[in-house]
Order: sequence, then structure tokens, then C-alpha cells
Amino acid sequence: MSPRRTETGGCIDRLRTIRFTFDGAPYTGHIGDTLASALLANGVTLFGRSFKYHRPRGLLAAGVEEPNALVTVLRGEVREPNIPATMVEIYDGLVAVSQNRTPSLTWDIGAINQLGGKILSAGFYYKTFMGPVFGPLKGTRFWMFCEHFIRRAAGLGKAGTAPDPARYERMNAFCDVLVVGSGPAGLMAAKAAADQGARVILADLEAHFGGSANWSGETIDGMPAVDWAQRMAAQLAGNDNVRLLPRTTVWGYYDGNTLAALERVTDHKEVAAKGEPRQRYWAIRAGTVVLATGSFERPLVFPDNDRPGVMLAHAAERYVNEYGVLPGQRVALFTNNDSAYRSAVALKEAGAAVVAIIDVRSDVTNEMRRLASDAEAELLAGHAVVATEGGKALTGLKVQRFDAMSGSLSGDERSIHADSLLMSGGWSPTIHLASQAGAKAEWDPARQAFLPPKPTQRWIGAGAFTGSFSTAEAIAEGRAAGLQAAGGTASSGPLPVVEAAPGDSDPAPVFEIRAKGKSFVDFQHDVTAEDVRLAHREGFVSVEHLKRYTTLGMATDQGKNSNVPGLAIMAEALGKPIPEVGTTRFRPPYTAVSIGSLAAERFGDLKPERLTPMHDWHIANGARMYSAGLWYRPMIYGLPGETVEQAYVREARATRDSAGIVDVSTLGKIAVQGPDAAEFLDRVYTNMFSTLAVGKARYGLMLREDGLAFDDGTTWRLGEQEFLMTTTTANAGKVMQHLEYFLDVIWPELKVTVTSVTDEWAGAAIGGPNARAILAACVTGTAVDNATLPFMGIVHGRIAGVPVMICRLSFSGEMAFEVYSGAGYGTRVWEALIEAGKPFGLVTYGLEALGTMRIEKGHVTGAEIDGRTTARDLHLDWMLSKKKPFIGSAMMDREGLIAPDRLELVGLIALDNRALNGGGHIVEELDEANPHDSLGHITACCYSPALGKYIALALVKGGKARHGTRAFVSDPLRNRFGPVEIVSSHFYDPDGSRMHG
Amino acid sequence: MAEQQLPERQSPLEPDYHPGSHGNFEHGVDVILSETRPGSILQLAAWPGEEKRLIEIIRKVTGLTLPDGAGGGTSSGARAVFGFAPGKFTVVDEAEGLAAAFAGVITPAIGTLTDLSHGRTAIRIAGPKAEWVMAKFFAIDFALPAFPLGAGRSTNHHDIFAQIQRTGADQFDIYVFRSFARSFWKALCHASEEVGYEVQ
Amino acid sequence: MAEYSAFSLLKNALAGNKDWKPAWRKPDPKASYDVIVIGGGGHGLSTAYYLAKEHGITNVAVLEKGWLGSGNVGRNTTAVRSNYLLPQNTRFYEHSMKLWENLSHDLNYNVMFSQRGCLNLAHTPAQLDDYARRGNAMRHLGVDAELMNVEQIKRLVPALDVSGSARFPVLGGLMQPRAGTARHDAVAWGYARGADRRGVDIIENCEVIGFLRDGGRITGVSTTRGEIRAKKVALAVAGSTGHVMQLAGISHMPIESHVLQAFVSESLKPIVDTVLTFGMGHFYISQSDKGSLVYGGDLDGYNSYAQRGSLPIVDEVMSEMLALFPGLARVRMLRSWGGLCDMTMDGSPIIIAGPLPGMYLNCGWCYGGFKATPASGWCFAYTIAKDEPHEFNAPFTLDRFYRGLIIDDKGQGANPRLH
Amino acid sequence: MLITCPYCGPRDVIEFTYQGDGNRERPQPASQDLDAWNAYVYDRLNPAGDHNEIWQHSGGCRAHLRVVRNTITHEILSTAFARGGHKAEGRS
Repeated sequence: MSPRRTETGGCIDRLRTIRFTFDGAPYTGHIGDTLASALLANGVTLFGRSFKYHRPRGLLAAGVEEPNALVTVLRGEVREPNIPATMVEIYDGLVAVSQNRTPSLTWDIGAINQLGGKILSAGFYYKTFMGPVFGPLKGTRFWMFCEHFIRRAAGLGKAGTAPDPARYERMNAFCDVLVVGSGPAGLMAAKAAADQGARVILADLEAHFGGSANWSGETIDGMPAVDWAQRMAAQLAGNDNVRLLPRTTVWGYYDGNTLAALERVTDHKEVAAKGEPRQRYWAIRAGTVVLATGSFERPLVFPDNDRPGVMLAHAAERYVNEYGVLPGQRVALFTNNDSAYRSAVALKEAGAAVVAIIDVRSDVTNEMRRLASDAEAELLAGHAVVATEGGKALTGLKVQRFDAMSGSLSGDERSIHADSLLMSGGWSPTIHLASQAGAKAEWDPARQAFLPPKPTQRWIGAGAFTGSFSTAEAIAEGRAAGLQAAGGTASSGPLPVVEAAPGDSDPAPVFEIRAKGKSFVDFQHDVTAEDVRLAHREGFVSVEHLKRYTTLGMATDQGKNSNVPGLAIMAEALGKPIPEVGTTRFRPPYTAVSIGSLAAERFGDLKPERLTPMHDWHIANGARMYSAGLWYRPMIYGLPGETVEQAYVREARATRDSAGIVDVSTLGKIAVQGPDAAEFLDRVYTNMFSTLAVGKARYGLMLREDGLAFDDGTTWRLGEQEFLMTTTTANAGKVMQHLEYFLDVIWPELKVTVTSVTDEWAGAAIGGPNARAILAACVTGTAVDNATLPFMGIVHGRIAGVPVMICRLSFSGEMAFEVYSGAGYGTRVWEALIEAGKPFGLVTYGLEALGTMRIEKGHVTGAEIDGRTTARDLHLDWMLSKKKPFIGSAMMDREGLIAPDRLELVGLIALDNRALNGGGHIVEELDEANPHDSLGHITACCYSPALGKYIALALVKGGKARHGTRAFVSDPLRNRFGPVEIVSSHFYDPDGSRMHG
Repeated sequence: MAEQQLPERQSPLEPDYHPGSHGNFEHGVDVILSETRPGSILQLAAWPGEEKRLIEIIRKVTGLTLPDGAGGGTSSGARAVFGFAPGKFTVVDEAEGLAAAFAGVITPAIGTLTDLSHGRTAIRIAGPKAEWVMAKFFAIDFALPAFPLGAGRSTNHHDIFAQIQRTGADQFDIYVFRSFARSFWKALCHASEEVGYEVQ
Repeated sequence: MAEYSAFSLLKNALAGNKDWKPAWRKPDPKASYDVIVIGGGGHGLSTAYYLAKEHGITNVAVLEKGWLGSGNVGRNTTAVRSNYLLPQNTRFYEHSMKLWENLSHDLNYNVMFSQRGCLNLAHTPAQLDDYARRGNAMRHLGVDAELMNVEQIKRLVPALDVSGSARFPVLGGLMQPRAGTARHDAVAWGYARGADRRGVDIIENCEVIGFLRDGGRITGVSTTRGEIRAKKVALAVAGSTGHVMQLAGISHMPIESHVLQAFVSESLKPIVDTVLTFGMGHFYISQSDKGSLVYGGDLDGYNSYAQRGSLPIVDEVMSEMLALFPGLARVRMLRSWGGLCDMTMDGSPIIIAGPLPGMYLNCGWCYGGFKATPASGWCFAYTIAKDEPHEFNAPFTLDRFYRGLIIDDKGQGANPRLH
Repeated sequence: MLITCPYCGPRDVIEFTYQGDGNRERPQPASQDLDAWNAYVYDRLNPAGDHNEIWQHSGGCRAHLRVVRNTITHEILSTAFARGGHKAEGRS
């Protein structure tokens, strides 16, 4: 039997032993234990080291607010740092290690920081490390030198770099009533709402429903509260309209009554089942939320209140009643309120010696005196703890007479021998979610606590959350809240009867005992009461300044323990009431949330892959794929031993010599249909489409409203009222939204439907001198000669028995055709074309060759239409119709858009016969060492097999006026500098004789 | 067109379509996944004020009567129809060639017809955990009272746009863009592992 | 001797830290000033500081509606960089960078500017070319920039997934070595203290509720602490520009107020030693000296004055984070918050004399405001003192939108949520 | 945030794309009034309070909506089709 395990009691299964390790040492515990309770049962008192001073720390709490006992849980190489030991359910094989200590928890060299003491006061960083004004360490160097060491000393746990093999999932849930918290209030609320037929979700961050009923030792309806809670939970579990979510922390209250919750599905299991997520992220859209989140007990601030062995009183009650563990053998309690008396009795009943109850109040009720005597404890009313003793574990404490009104100490110090000191500084309702929902908390002077604000979203509070700390109140409020949330009004019979220890919920307004020594307010971040007063002295008096200057409340417990005591100390320094210092708005998350859970199903799968109908063919035929947005497109079809440049040069050359084929299925395609389709296109494009004949296509340019170039592509007139618009691959979605916006918002009178048909059609572009012959060899049902299929003409026919639509248009500058078929036939048609092309030496080509041929032709793409260029900049002004207004026409001639110094499209030829790089700049002066006065930049470049030169498209100031002149490419990032000639962007076949055939 | 027999279409799911039981199926298969491969998927759109006439045409051509209301729909064994946007409907038929049947009757005065038979991929999820698996992807309420039998919904999972029709108490047909279909299918299979799934 | 130094720290520690003075006074407002700066954030405070320091104008009040630094100076992700594409922006931010490099000494306040570099990751060859274009543009203006290859990146950030099997493999990146991070609150406090020591009145809890006018001219403000007159009234109110301009009768501006969320993780031992951005989405990350990962992503994408974020952006940011760092799935997000951004129609700021007589306007910082703090105040002070812009802020006019002289680093046009 | 699409019912904000200030009026297409065009393209009413906005249900029915939303509380006060014409018939 473990030294501190009680003989009986608790919700653990004593028949089932669990084996685990902590810092390499083997321990045992039972099912139902947390790592904290199991280690405590094994006599472990030292759990962690504090952030700044590396002081030894034990357990302060038993729940989610634990600031000291943070551990890293290991699963093989995968590390989960900074988890409170109080929230780790033990399982066989659990491996946990302590943090922020070198070399070990017991002997930590970081503890040397304690000698720094008052130098390391709040804000000390801001006042030093600035270094010399002159010399090698001027500027930021000295600080960065110091920072190097500071960074290594700071930080808590160590994150892993091994990819997490676990899966995370998101779940979208909808309910009428979400109940947060499953204490007596939450259970009653869930039951009442469920009885009304509402869809109910009940979530609790603990493994077992019941909340305080699991450890209060109270009696409800004649049975132990824990049994009552279990019975309630079992009843709820039997309802089809109730979803129970244990181990689920509701951490965010967002707009629209959307709540975010984290379910720890398998963290307590040795192994997950197949497909089971480690954690599940619930996004819950709730009709009404019942907040029954309870309250937190507050620590008291007094010298050396951080010594291992000093614990919150209710935490000790939880360890005893819920886990069957005594936090100490000789226990003293220190309180400013009645609740600690109940804790004293619980400890006594579990077998501890309660040596003293130190109460700051001199006026203690007879009821409390009776509880003190039940606990066989000496009652020291009107006293306070002024010191604790011991090293890494508490051995005793000192008390003095204390006047709660003045805060003054008097009389002699008295030593008390104890190995556990339990403190209670009153209770703060857990109002975080209500605060997140959008309103300011209100200070209640009687409760000495911030109470929830008036709801700004649809929620109802119940129980300790509202400041109603007794179980009887919780039960009544819970049922009322559940009824109201479900829209019911009927009273449902008598309420459960509670037998509980007496006690007044209002504490004495005492937060700090001022005596010599370090008194901690924020345990993890080592913020002391003196730090708070220093902040006051330096003017950091608003609550946010206090937080930011001292880091109070910024630790992993997010101020759950320190918020109110810190405010109280500042309020006293200012001589103002606490609410005038202010309260912080709580923001999500309520407790820290794993990043994996938030990425959820997108962890390891950030974006879907978009595949063309011929994708598998490309892969099977050696294509190297290029990721373009979400699409995958062939980059090259390389032969063994070929470089990328060799491959694309071969592909482009073969296309120009004979024929090449490329997958163009990714082009955006939009069906534009309806009686007003032509009129609509006239407004959308800079050029005319209403004049386009059926069965013909036309190249079109769109501007944005502000007059800059937006997108280009060909649009095909398939019928009087039916067009097929193509867009660039990258802009397909944007163009679609653009069109929809104008149809819905600006011109609702137009009868036009726009539909994305990108995925309906597989597209193959076949070009080159032999392209027509290849088509002729495989197309049936139509001729493809010049008369039947002239430039920009469209015909319908069949290839391999499949209907196809063929448009004669060219991006490569060759005689070329785009062949469209239903996507499900894409590969079939593609293969038929390749088969037909075999006698002609048809090559498949990828994006690189496509780009090469378009550069040779001087066609623009997204690299030139980059959101900053105009039609004129790109020499597309011939497309700007003067006969009609169009989107952007009114704005395109503003002074800045027609200024002579704008960047204009030109061609470049490398005169040193070396490759150019995209993003290289152009300069006039030969001054490689000192890059300056950029004239513009390269947008696209390649080796041109047609010209036998390295060429590029560029945007250059002066543009056409520089044709025929020389300049230099200046690319200091890649150490490339050399002469270029500026030429027209139409490098190849400028009069288009090849494509017109 | 319909007179000439057309070859079989290639499924976009092909290399990742593995019939059989998968995932945590030892404890039972809780969803069945399949690609239904309808021959015709059409989008019909009516101009404002012409919705009733279009609904009547749909009834005449398909025999399916659309219930009133946004997102209303119905399905028979071979055919299905549902509203997915104001004045817009998706009509699905097992057989190819449904577009031809509508071609003459949807006049320019009524609205437009767009053939999406190749452009959309139809995936069916059926079984007691269908709602559970669907809720992993889509932020809509799949409970029967909120999403009645036959009804359609337009929604998305990040980049993947989906039209969903409830074709059974425990069955949904999901229409996704063909180019995204394989990615979605893989994600759907992955998400179904937890409950055990069978691909038919 | 400097007020703050290692020596003074030791001396005070020996005295029990009882002798430290308030970082700035808490004066009541006077009836009039030469200059009123509305907005006690980073930009307002630095404006006051440089008015006093560079132009000898010390009869200045900074009016803050809440607590000093309660706006974006204390809500950002602390990155400082000057890696812009367009020369107008690069010149301005580089001026800021130079002020940053000496700021701690200048203010006698350690703002912890740490030049750990800023690395923009590229995931496609086209993106790498885009970054090269930007880096070369910087180099042609004398600003540091270099391309890093995958091996160099792996050495710099070992936790990063640079495997070719990633959905968006890392192909390289653009590094600005002199970029880095600073302690955001310290910047506000340092400027406040510096301005205060030079005679500027910093008045907290003083909300402007209207403007005083003489004819068309702005002659002061009415506040929750009474009327205050001034020869010049300067606005530096970050996300609230739309609202404050409405008080001055200007209802429309080329600005939308948007929320940008930011996140920090629990404290970890060092793992990310630079400022890093993801190229296939919108994600950036650094690690604070305390060990918290500090990161964020895209705007929520709609007008808001609420300083509260929406859930989809949280999910998006975390998803992108794990695409880069699959080992951090079990690290936990500890805090989140929202800051209000004045998003302009081209993503660049506005610093002008005007638009009303007697008024000076500094706004439109989108989410680049923190790194701009020194240069923004410096240029704004110049503009207020001289009644004309300095060449660094001359391009940042209000009428540039109408004249087509937009400075659109991202090329997104008049769509604020995309800048 | 949930926005109630008149066609699709309440949906998460993730399904919507913000299209900005709904008070702007586009000049007639042939208008040469550059001030009016500038105001339409660049100027925004940016109130702290109720705001008339355009949203597209881009991840749903793709209709554009006129939404009145409070920019301080994010409360949605009303939604309607931007196009008009189609009447919302309530959800089935």
C-alpha cells in the first residue's frame, strides 16, 4: 500500500493496478487516478520548478487550474509538454517527465536564479541589457548576445520534432441545449432540458460526471452525492436526445452561440482503436447554453506560500474523497472563509491529523467552531500564516495574530509542525465562457468575486458559476436553467434534498498577509506581491498594464489562481476598490488546446489535391508533376538522364517541328447562358462578344473595377444564348465570383446563369505543323480543314467514339486545336490523339514547354497580369473597346495608370548566352557590386529553342521606347549579372503566319 | 447523341476505390461507401418567377414532384431531384441522356440547362453512422428533422464544394466536383475508419 | 548616467526596489497645447516623442481613451521587417528598420529588438521567382535580402518539415537577416517614458468625443475629460480611424476596420529561432524570449470593431502551422486575441497633413503597423512640424487611390480583406 | 458567427465570403463622373455599429446577400437576397 493511500474511499478501482513511470522511476496507481493523485499517493511532493526562479513546487490544485505540476507526456518520440499532472489519467505504460530543470527536479542549477532575487524583479529586462552605444556590441548585438542565454533558460517543456502519428478530428454538432459542467447544477439542467424533449449535449472536462458531487462528501436524496451524480448521469445516458461528452473541455464561446470544445478521446488509453482520434474538436452550435462551470478556490498570498505541501483546501478534499489519497499526515488549514472547515472534517475523517485551522477572521461562527472540533483541530481565529518551513517539502509553518480589518500582525510568532498546509482564499466563479461571449464581469463585494455579466448571447447560468456556492442552490438553479433553456415552464416536482455542512459563502476580504519573504501571486511565473507593488510604483496600474509588466496571469493557468489576488493587491496599493482596477476580458481558450485538435482532419492533409481526368496517365508516363494552386500538372515528361531544361527544350522543339499535346483541363471554364449572356459578356470583357458568331471563339480581356487588368482567356459561342468562357487556371474561382457578384448585386435584371464547368470538360491542346493531320486521322463526324475549322472556329465530332468539341486556337503560336470531351472520357480521347500522333512523332509536353512557347510568342499570364499592371502596360490596349463601357473602363485612364514611367512589357535576350532567372531586375548601369536604380524585373524566362537563345519577358520602365537598346540583368540574390538586349515581346512568328496556317 | 452507344466513363476514384471492409470493421461495419455513377447530372435554373414552370417541367420529364420550399427534393430508385440554390435544381438519372429530354422544353423564357454529368462525382454514404461521419466534414445539421428525406443542401468542406441529398433515413448522396473527388473520397474513407466501413 | 542600466537595477534592488519612479506621469489635461495627438498607441506615442526630440515641440498632449498601448501595439505578433516589393514601402520600412536598430539606446529602454531574421518560405518555382523579384528589389534599394535553399532552411529551423512529400514542399525562401522581433509593450512604454521625460503630457482614460472647430478649421477636441484646444490635432488611432473621422464629419474613407487574430502557445524551450512565413496560405510564426510561439494568419475578413475573432480562422491558422511543423501537434495554444486593423484599399498606409485644416492623419496600417512604429511617428512628426510630408511618407497620400497612384504590394486591388 | 441564408438557413461564417460595404452605389456604366466612380471603388462607410453589407454564400447556394450586422457585437440583424426576385420559402 502506498504511504499516503487511504484504506477506503474514492472513485478509484483499487483492484486494478496501473504501472507508469515519472522521471524514469516506476510507480503504481489505480484506475481512476490522475498522475497527480497517483504520485501523491506514492509520497511524491516535488512536481516541478517555477519559471523564473526555478523554485521547487508541489501540487497546488487537483484540477485544470494546476500551475506548478506541469509534465511532459511521452509516447515514443512524440512529446506532449506542459500538461498539468492533475489532468493526466494514468494508464499502463504511461511515461511522464518533469520540466524546466537541469539536470533533475531535485537538483536544478536554474535555482541559482533565486539568488538574483530583487534584481530579477518585474520589468527588469526593460532596464538593462542595452549594451554599449559604441563598438562591436552596439545596436542590437549586446542584447542579442544576452538574449541567447535568456531564451535557453526560459521556456517550460520541450516540444518534439517527430511527427505526431495520432489523428485528430473535428465534429460539427447541433443541439437545443448545451450544458457546460456536470456538477449538480449541470446534471439537473441537462435532465430538465432532456425531459422537455430538447436535444441536449452535456460536456465536462473531467473523466467522470458529477463535479463537486464526486468529492463534496454531501448527501443528496439520501445517498452519497457521488452516487446521486452517477445515477443522474446513467439516466441521461439512456436518452436518445442526450449526448454525453466526458473529458471534454468547452474552451471557446464564439459568435452565434458557436462553442468550441476539446474531447480527449484516447489520451487516457494505452492504445487507440483503429481509426480512433486522439482528440476530437467539437464545434457546437447551441440554441441555448447552460453555464454550470462551477468556481475556483483562490490561494492566499503569504510568505513562502509556494512551498511543496501548500495546497488549496478543496484540492486536498478532492485527493481524499475522489482519489483516496491524503496530501499529508499532519495538516493545517489557513482560510478566510467557511469552506475550509468542511475540508478539515474531510481530512480528519480520512485519517489525517488536523493540527490547526488558522482563520484570518477573529469572529468565527459557532457552526464553524463545531466543525473545527469535529476535525479535532485547534482553531486559531484572528491569526494568519506568516511563514512556511522546510526545503523541498513542508515541515511546518509560523502563525501570528492578525487583524483582518487593518491587515496588521501582532504578537509572537508561533511554530506549528505540519507536512501539509491547506489554504482557502475564497471562491471565484468560473465565468470565462460568459466573458468570452462578450460582456464585462461584475464585482460582488459580498462574495468578494467577479460574477458573470448579463448575457450578451443565449446562455443561462446555474450554480457556483453564478455565485450560488451551495449544492442546494445549484440544484434549484440547474433545474430552472435547463427548463428555461428547453423552453419549458412546467415545474417538475420536488427538488432533490441536500444534506451538507453549514457555511456562509462570503469570505473576509483578506487576500494577502504582508510579512517578510516572497509571497507568490502567480505561482508559475513567479510574480510576487512585491512585483505587483513595484508595478504600481512605476505607474503600471491598470489591470492590463499589471499583467503585461509583471506577466501576472500570463502563465499556463491563465490567471485562474492569481487574477483576483493580484487585482486585490493592486487595489490596495491604489487605495481603490477592486472593480476600479478593472477586470480582464477572458478570451479563448479557457484552457490550452492542442494545435493538432484545431487542425483536426486537416492535420497531414492541409489541402485537397485537384486532379485532371488524365492525371493517372501522366504519372504512368513519367511526368514530373508541378503543384499549381491545388492542381497538379505535368511539368515535363522527362527522359532518363534529362535535365528539366533539356526536357522542355526537346518538348517545345518537337512541337514546333511536328506536333505536341498538353493537358489543359485545368483552365477555368464557366458556362454563361441565357438571353442576356452576350450583353453580359460585353459588359464584363473589354472587347465585344455580342458580335461573335455562333461556332466561333474570341480572346477576351477583363479588367477590375479599378481599371487594372484582371484575367484573360478565350470565350466560345456555342449557341445564340450559350457561351463557354475560359479563364486562367489560377483565377478561375475569382472570375466566377466576379461574374456572380455583378449578376446578383449590380445587374440583377440580366437573365444570365453562370456555372462552373471546369470539371465537366477534359481539355487537350494539340499544336504544331502536323496537328491538323493528327486530328484528321482520328476525328470522325466533322472535317478539320481550314474551311470547316478556320482560326477561332469550333466544330463538333467524335474521337474514339466519344463526342468532342474542337476549337482552333493557339497559345503556342503553332497551328493548334483545343479538344474538349466529357471529363470521364478525357483519358480515352487523350490516348486516341496520342495514338493518332505516333506516325508524326507527337510529343506530350508539360508546363515548362508550354511556358517556353508562350514566352516566345509574348503571350501574357499571371506573372504579367499580376494585379498591378494595366492593359496598356501589357500592350493589350487594342482590346479596349471604345464603343461601349465595360467593367473598369471609367477608371482605367486615371493619371497614375497612364503615367509614362510605368512598367511595360518587353522582351529580353541574354547577350552573354547564360540563363536568366525569374525575378531578376533590369538596370542601365554596369555596376554589379552596387545594385541600384532598378528599371524593372523579369516575369518569365526560358531557353528558346526557336531562337537558340536565353530569352525573357520583363516589365520595364520605358517599355517600347527601349526596344533595341541594351541593359543589364541584375540579380544579386543569385549572383547573376550580365548584358541583355531589350526587344519586342513577340519573339517568334510575330505576324502569326504559323497559327493561321 | 443518345442513339450511339457510348463507352464507359472513367471514374476519378479508380486507383483509390477498394471494395471490401476497412477500418475498425471487426466491431461491425457502420457505414457503406460507394460511387453511384449516375449517367446524367443536370443543373436546371429558372429565372425569377419561372420556378413553378420549371418544377412542372421537371415533373413531366422525370415523374418526380418537388416538394415546396428551399432545398426540397425527392428521389425514386433511378432518379433524384433537389433544389440547391434559389431557382436552381439538380436532377440526376441513372441513365445517360437526360439532358436531351430537357433540351427542347426548357425554353429561354424559363431558364437554363447545364449538363454536369461528367463534372460532378456522386458518392453515397449509407449506414447507422452516416450522420456521424458526415458531421466530421460539414457544418450542417444532419439530424432527420433538420435535414428531411429527399432534401438537398449546398455546403462545403474547405475547398471542396458539395451538394448533398438525403436519399434515405441513413443515406446521403454527395455530389462533388470531379477534380476534387479523389481527395474527398480518400478523406471520407479515412474518416470512416473509426466506425468501420465497407466500399461497395 | 542613464536612468535605466545594470547599475541602477542593482542599486535599486539593494534598496528593495522602493525608489523606482513612474515610467510616465499621470497629468491632468491642460486647456491647450501646440499639438494634440489622439491615440496613445505606438504610433501616437512615437509621434509625440519625435515631435519633442526632432522638432523641439514639447507642448504636446497624447490622448488615450483607455490604457496606454491598449490598441495594436500590444496586440500584434511583434515582427519587424522591411521586406517589401514596392520601393515606396521598402524605403519607408527601411527607415523604420534603421530607427529600430538604435531604439533601445535612443529611448534608454530595452525594447528587446532581436534581429533573428524573417524568412518567407516558397513552395513553387514561380513563388521562388516572386520572392527573388522582391529580394532583388530590396537589394537595389540597399536593403539586405538573400535567398536560402532547403538545406540552409533546415539548418536554421530544424523542426520545419522540408521533406519533398509535404503537400506544399519547401523549395527555398527569402530571408531578410536584419528583420526580427521586438517586445511590443516595451515599445509603447519606452516611447511613453521618452516623450514624458521630454515634457509631453500623456493623458490616459481620455476619450475624444468630438472636434472643436473654427470655421472649417479643427482647433481642438472635446473629450471625456473636457475640451482641449490645440494648434494642430493629429490622429493616430489605428483600427478606430473610421469611427474618429466620423466624429470629424467625414463618413467615408478608403478604409475598412478588420479583426486580425493572434495566438500564443504555452512556453517551450527554443524551437523557432527566426520569423517564418508560409507561402501557400497565410501563416507566420516566431518564438518569444519567454518561449511562447507567437503566430497568426489571415484577417477574419469582415468589418469589425469587436477585438474578437471567429473560429474558422483559428482552425485555418493551426492547420497551416502543422503543415510546416507536424511535430507541434501536441503543443497547445494558450491564448488568442484580436486586434483591429485599418485596412486600406491598397494595403499601404496614409500619413498626411489634412484632410481638414488643422488636422493631421496617420492611419491605414493594415497589419504592418508595429514594425512601422518608429518611422510612422518620425514621419508624422515631420509632417506635423513642417506642414509637408517627408520624402519617406510623400507617397502615402489619401488621394493616391483616386489618382491611380496606388501602392499595391499584393496586387489585390480595392479589396481590403485581401491585403 | 452564423449567418442565416434566406435559402439555406443558418450557416457558419466559413461558408460565406465578405463582399464589403453594401451602401456603395455603382454609377451608370457609361458615367464619366470620376468622383462617383472613385467613391464607389474606394470609399467605405465603416461604422462602429449596424452596417449594411454584402456577403456571398459562396460555400452554399452562392447567392449574394444583403446583411445588416453590428460591427461591435457581430449580431446579425437581417439577411436578404441581394438580387431580390426569388422569394425565400423557408426551409423544407
